Amino acid sequence: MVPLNWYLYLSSVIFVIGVVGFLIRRNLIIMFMSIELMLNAVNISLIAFSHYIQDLKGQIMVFFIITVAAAEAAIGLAILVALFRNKNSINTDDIAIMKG
Amino acid sequence: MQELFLLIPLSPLITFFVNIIFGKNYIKDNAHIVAILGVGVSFVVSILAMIEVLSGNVYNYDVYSWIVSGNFKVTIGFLIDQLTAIMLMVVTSISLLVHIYSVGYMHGDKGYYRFFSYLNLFTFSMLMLVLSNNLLQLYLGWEAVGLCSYFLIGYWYEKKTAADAGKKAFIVNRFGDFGFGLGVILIFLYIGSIHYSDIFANVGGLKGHTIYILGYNVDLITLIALLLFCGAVGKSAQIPLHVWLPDAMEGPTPVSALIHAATMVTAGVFMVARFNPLFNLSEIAMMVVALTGAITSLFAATIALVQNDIKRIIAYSTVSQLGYMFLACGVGAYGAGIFHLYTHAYFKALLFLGAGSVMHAMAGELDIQKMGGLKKYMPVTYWTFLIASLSIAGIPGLAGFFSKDEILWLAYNAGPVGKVVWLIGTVVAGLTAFYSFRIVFLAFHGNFRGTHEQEHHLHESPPSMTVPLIILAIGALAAGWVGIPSVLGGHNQIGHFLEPVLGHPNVSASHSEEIKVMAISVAIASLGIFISWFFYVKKPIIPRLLARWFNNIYKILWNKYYVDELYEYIFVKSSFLLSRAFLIGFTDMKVIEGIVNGIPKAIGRFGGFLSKLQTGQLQHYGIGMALGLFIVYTIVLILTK
Amino acid sequence: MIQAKFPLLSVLIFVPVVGAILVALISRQRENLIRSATLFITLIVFLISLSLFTSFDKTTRSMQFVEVYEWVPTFGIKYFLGIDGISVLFILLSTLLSVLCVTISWFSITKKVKEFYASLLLIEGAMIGVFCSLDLFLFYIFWEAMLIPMYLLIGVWGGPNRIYAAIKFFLYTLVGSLLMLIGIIVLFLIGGGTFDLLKLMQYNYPYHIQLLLFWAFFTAFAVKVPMFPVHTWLPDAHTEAPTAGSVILAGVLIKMGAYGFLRFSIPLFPDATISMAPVMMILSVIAIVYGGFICLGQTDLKRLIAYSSVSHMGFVTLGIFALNTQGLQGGILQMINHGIVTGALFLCVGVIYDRTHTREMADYGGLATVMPVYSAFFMVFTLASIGLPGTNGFVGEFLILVGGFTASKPLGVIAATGIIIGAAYMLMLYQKVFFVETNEKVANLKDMDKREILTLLPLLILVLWIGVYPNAFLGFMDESVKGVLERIDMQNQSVDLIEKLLEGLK
Amino acid sequence: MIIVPPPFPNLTPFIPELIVLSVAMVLLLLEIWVKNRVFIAGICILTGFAVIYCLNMSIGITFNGMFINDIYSVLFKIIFMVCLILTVLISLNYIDREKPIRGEYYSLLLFATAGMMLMASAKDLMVLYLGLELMALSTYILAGIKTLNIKSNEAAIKYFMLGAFSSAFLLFGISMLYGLTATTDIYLIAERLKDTERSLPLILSMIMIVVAFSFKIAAAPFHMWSPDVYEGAPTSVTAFLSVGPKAAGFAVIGRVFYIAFEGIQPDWTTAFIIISVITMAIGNIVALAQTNIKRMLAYSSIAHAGYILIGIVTSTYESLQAVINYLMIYTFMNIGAFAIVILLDKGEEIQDYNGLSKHRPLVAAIMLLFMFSLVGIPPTAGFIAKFNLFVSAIHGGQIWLVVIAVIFSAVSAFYYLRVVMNMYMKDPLVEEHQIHLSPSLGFAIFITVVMVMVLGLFPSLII
Amino acid sequence: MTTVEYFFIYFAVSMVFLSLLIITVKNPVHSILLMLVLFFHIAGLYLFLNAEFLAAVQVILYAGAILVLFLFVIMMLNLKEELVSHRFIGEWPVGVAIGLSISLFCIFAISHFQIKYEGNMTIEIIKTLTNTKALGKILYTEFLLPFEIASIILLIAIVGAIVLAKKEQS
Repeated sequence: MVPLNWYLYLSSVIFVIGVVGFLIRRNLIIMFMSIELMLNAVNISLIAFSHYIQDLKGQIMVFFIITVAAAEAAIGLAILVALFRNKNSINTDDIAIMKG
Repeated sequence: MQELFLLIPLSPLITFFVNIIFGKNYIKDNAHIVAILGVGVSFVVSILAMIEVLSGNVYNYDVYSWIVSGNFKVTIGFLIDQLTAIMLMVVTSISLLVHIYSVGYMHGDKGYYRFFSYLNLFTFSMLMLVLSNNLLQLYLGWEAVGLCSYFLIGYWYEKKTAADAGKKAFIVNRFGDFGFGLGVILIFLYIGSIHYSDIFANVGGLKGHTIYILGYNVDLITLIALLLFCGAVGKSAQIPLHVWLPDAMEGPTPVSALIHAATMVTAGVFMVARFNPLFNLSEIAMMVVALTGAITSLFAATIALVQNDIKRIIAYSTVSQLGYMFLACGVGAYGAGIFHLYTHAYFKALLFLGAGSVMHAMAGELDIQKMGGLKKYMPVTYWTFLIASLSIAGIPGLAGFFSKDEILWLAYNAGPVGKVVWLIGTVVAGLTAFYSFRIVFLAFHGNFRGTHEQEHHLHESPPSMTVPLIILAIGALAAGWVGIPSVLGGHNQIGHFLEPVLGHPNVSASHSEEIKVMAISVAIASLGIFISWFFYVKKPIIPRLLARWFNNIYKILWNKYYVDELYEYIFVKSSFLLSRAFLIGFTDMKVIEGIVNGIPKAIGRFGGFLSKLQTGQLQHYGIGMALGLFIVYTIVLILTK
Repeated sequence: MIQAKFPLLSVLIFVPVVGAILVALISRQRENLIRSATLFITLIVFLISLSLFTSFDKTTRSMQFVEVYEWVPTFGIKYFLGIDGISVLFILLSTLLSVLCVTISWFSITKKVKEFYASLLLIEGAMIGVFCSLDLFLFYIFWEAMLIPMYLLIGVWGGPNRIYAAIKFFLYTLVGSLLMLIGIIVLFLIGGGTFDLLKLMQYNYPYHIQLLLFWAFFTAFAVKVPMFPVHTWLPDAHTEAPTAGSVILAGVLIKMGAYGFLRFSIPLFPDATISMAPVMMILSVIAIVYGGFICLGQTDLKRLIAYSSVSHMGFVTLGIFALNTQGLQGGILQMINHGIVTGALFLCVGVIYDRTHTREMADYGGLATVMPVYSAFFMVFTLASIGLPGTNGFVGEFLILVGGFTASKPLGVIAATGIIIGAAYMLMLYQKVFFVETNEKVANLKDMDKREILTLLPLLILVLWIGVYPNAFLGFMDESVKGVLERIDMQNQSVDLIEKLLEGLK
Repeated sequence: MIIVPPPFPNLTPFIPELIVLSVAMVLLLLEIWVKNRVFIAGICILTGFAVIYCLNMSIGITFNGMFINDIYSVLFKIIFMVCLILTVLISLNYIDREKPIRGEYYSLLLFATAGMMLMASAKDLMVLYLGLELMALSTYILAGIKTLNIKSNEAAIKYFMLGAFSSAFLLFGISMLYGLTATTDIYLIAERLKDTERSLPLILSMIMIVVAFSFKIAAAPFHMWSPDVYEGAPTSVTAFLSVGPKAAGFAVIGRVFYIAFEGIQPDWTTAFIIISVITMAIGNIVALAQTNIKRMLAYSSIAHAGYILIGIVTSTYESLQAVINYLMIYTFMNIGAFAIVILLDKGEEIQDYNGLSKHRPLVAAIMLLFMFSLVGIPPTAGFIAKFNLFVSAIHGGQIWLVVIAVIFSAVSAFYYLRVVMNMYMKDPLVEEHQIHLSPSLGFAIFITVVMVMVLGLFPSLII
Repeated sequence: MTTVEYFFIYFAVSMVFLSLLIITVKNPVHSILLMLVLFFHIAGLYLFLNAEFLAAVQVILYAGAILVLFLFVIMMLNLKEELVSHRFIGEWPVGVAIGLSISLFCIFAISHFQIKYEGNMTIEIIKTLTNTKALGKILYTEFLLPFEIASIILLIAIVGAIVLAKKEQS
């Protein structure tokens, strides 16, 4: 039997990779995907918990997270499209008119 | 009677208000009528007061309570006793004469009404001073006369020197008042009252009492006495606060006569005499008073030797004579001091008014070197001036002689300190005779040395001026006759008269010695007059030679021992330097303002810096968040165990 | 406590406030109506306040004209007004100076007239409120509420550097009063959940708490007074403010600090007050001498008078922290005096500033010839400022010196030097402006007109009245001061405070 | 196996949300036919009042204990409704002016409000998360609703990206918490955590949740999105954002931390103390450097979050009450200030306000009132808010935090006063300040002014 | 080590590797494709954890819908520029460092993780009920409210997408 902690380690490593991806990539889509990575990492840990503590709430949670992720994707990408129309770029360097 | 005495100070006060409010537009050139009326009333009532006192009635009553704060109770009240009565006479009579004199002297001045109202105000203040039955009212009069002096010295305020002189007088006096005020407070603290009667009744209980000040035990009575004496030093222009009086001559001459010779400057002497029960209890204080007086009189007399400004010479002479009075008080001869005050008032006022008369004729010229031979142009002035000079020189029979000899004789009797001050006093008597006659000879004898225009202009003064001169001359002649000592067959009425207030000085030596002392001083005075005659009439070259030979001494004397310059550096310049360079420039602007403005500025800069961190780059925001997480987590782990 | 039959104090507070609203409703073009309306309102308030003067019961130390209503029951906050002998005079002073501020600004304020007079009225209401409040919360509300109109007054109608001055004034006082707010809250919490001053005064708080609270209140009051070294807002604010602003600032506003010490610090924290009194006195004495010396080096008229306030307020705090009858009474009286005299001096400066628009002393000279009446008025106020006997300044100053000297001899001596310096700088000022040869720039100035004379005359009368018969005013505070002293129980203390402090340091 | 049909849940406690959600959906449809914006706005406002009316009647727990409508949530919902009503009032003309803003605007506002209400009422972390996302997604759209405006796009993308980023943290925290307690019910978590000793995973999960919520309330250093978003979003949305989501964030903070994390109170207090101090410092200090008034107000709202956090940190019943009061008052004064920004034709830069008092004295006076209220000067409501908060905080022993808050509120005076200074003490840069006064905007300003004054003078109305 | 563990290690290693690739490769299209692979791995992992339904959802919804959407958007956008510009921000080491330290925290914290409470849904029950049914039962009863909210969220997603992405004719 795989210990629970293994899953958790895996989850947190992927989570942190997501974080790092968000922090270092300039491309908005990749950043967005990094966020998806983080969400998936959380999903892994939730399902693992759900399994090990013998409770289905974790899985339900994952279900909702996936739903929300879908909604987020729709909206996020829509914003991205709108932005791209005006800016012709999806690089974060280019979307820094507001600062200070 | 008590209500009537209220008129003494009030009538000049009322006329002051009348003149100052209505003078400019309504009364104008008739201001003197109102003013003289005011002073005249007080003079008359003062005579009544004198009569009352002579008949043995002494008044001490409160008019209304002025300040009541806890146990600190001050009233406005009158104490009319022998001392006050004499002072009243001196003040009101001289004031009246000066008022009359001013009618002629100030004629045509644009501030005519203002001048008279100031004089009234002064008279009021001086009367409040002498009438007071408590220290704070004395202080009120004290400051008020200072104020009037300030106004009158700076009367011609467009002249910078006049304005400066007024300011100087006021501020220098404040130095004295500083001590005086502290003395008053100390008296209140330890006696619990500042009424004369309470003070004199309880002051004995303070004997041997010391207070602890910054590590020293100081005898309380001595301290109080010296603090009070501080005030006297300021007001009566003694060393080291004498510097204002010569400058005060910037004021109109009648003012010099009234305020800076006869009345105000003698307030210090009056006060010391008034507090004789206190001073008597402290030997040190007495010694200080005597020595200060003696040294001042010598110091001022030496300066007077070489000055050329007629009013300045008389001013230094005043300083010197005031020193004499303090000398008297310091040796316990308060009666003699007051006697001298009284005679001095007449002959010194006369000298000033005479000088004023000369100035009037000379169109404001003050330098005696540029006068000469005025005798024939203005005989009344000459003769009265001569009488005054003889009187101040101490020629027997005249007023000055009696009072001065009383002082010298009593000093002679007063132990070792007394001997020293007697010696100084005698020397000063000679010097006094010399410089007084220096004026007489240079101004009135010989040939006229001024310009032709001046010569053309020379004339005797109008009656309004000469009449007061004559009256004062009578005073200078005869005022001393109330104090003829027993050795000369008199009864010294004034001394006995004042005894209830001022006490009786100890006299141990014999009559023959008194004659000896008297002879010495007369001889020295005569010698002074002779030398003066020799120098300025007989061989006018000698003074110039002397000035050349003893150039250094001459310079020091001519520059008044450089005291003014010294003070200028120590007090004035350094204060301004401290103020501008250090306090304003450094402490306030750099340190405090630096902090006050610096903190917001630093915060603002920091804000600018932080705002730069907000780059607009999405990742940086993310990094911020991650970093925040990191920091918060770390701190939580560290802080909460 | 004597309940009011008629809510006189509320009327005094709210008539100006309502008046401000009414004035704000008047059409902008009708400037003269605005002015007259304001004058009318301030006069009404002044007349109403005179009834305080006549119906005040001097024989009791308890609060009079008391009005109590529940306000915020959750926090035990009450609308609690009342005055005693300490506050009554300040109310009169405030109402009087308000009237004068209106008249002196009649022609000199030409822009945003409506706002100006509305602000002035708001300030008046708040000032009166500060002096009547017996509920700490209410007090704080008024205390702070005044900042807004005052900030505008300086910043909108002030001199060239007005914005800097306004912000400095605002921030300085805000920092101080916010710390006081904390103090008030702490007091509320340890004092049994009430802001009622009279109730809070009945407790004895632990010493260390007293000490902390004392300093918390101190920051607010010291800034307002202003004590050394937090005084630097004052020269800027006074200098840049319009005449009315300077008058209010100097006349009333800075009194609030000292009033606060009297009303709050001393009765609430008696032990802390006693132990901190030497420090306070030292600061006061520094202020006296420091302020005085700085005045010597000034070239700007208003700045000089402003710094002289620092010096004079040093006397006030010295008197207060001498903690004896003479000191306290002198301190209170001196506050009134300073309000009158410095207010008058600023009014006077306003008179010529309106004509010449310069504050530099060097631009004047010889005004005594050009404007004799004016110079006479100015002279009297100058004399009062330097504490000449017969004027009000003397009585206050002398009592303070008596009190200060009683509490500490060395400090009393140093404080007394203030009278020398005071004479020096005021006479310097007077000489530069009024004496010497007439400066061509001012040769054609007109003397004061009737409006200006009428503005200054009441103050002149007060100067002399208090100088000659101060008992009329001292009588008001007698009982209340006794009350304060009983609270700290220092009536008979004769220990030299400085010696005590030095001992403590050893 | 027989499937037992579940009992129909009691909908009474859910009525307010139901109203909002259904109106929102109806509006989506109505939008197509009804072109009259006033009508739609009117419906929104009516909805707000209807909700307020229903709130007290609908107290209770429902949906298997996932949803709770208690006094706490009622108070927050009132704030949300006030926020909604005022936002609608100030939006009415503004969104026509700032073409093109699409008609879905109002439904989105309602959806966001519903999300906030769900957050306040969530008894289960799942509901909480979904409510939060409901709110967040709606506000992302709102921020970017000016699709042709680059700033609006940028605001939306920044808000969205960072919002998603932060909710990932929230999920991480929730998952940890779930692992530790095997439940998502907040009250059950509390019970179970009481028996659990403090462990590192618990702290980690707590910190993650702290981060996510701090993001929502724009507390430093998780605040960096807010100035940009506030500046870029349409002003009416900014007004909404600066109040609603913030209040909702505080609502969940209160619920989650006071209840669920009661056992490790020292830990999260420490975390929030740090965040509070940093927030007050950064909010106030950086605001000094701003030239755009929306940005400045953004920083000001950051700073206010810092003050409010003091109430959270104190963690007493009365401090929580103070937080709610603060938010209530803050709603009025902040939306009021934004209303003025909207009112002016050119009102985004601080220097646009120069000399406003000359041309528009009343507008200037009102702005002055809001500015002083934001500083916390009596007799405005802002003072009462601060006062109440400070009292509770000092009572709870957080005196040093209060001292810091006080010092920073003195700093804050500087930038608020700068607006006043520009309005009153500087000369106008423009010939005439144009304003766009509409009845609804005027009404909104009127309400806010009255409330700021009345609550300042009669605080017993709310405390 | 059991087979399950070997499988886990395979999954774990490849998932980490894939994730790293996703955030480092230059071409976004490659990233998405890699992500697709990753999602399949995740779905596989779910099967180990008795989450068959979610494994299916993962594949259908995530891989099938969301990623396609991503791909679709990328195709719409201008890719050429992306391929020539830098892929990392200048401060990437900072990001990496912070990421590393957070991961250290997480791993350290997780090493202390212990399960204390257990639910009643044992694997046996789920197995008898089948995962989908068990989930569905809870979802429609106990989790009715979240379920409804989720539906609204999806509605908003639709609205939002329309509002934002629709071309405006100005």
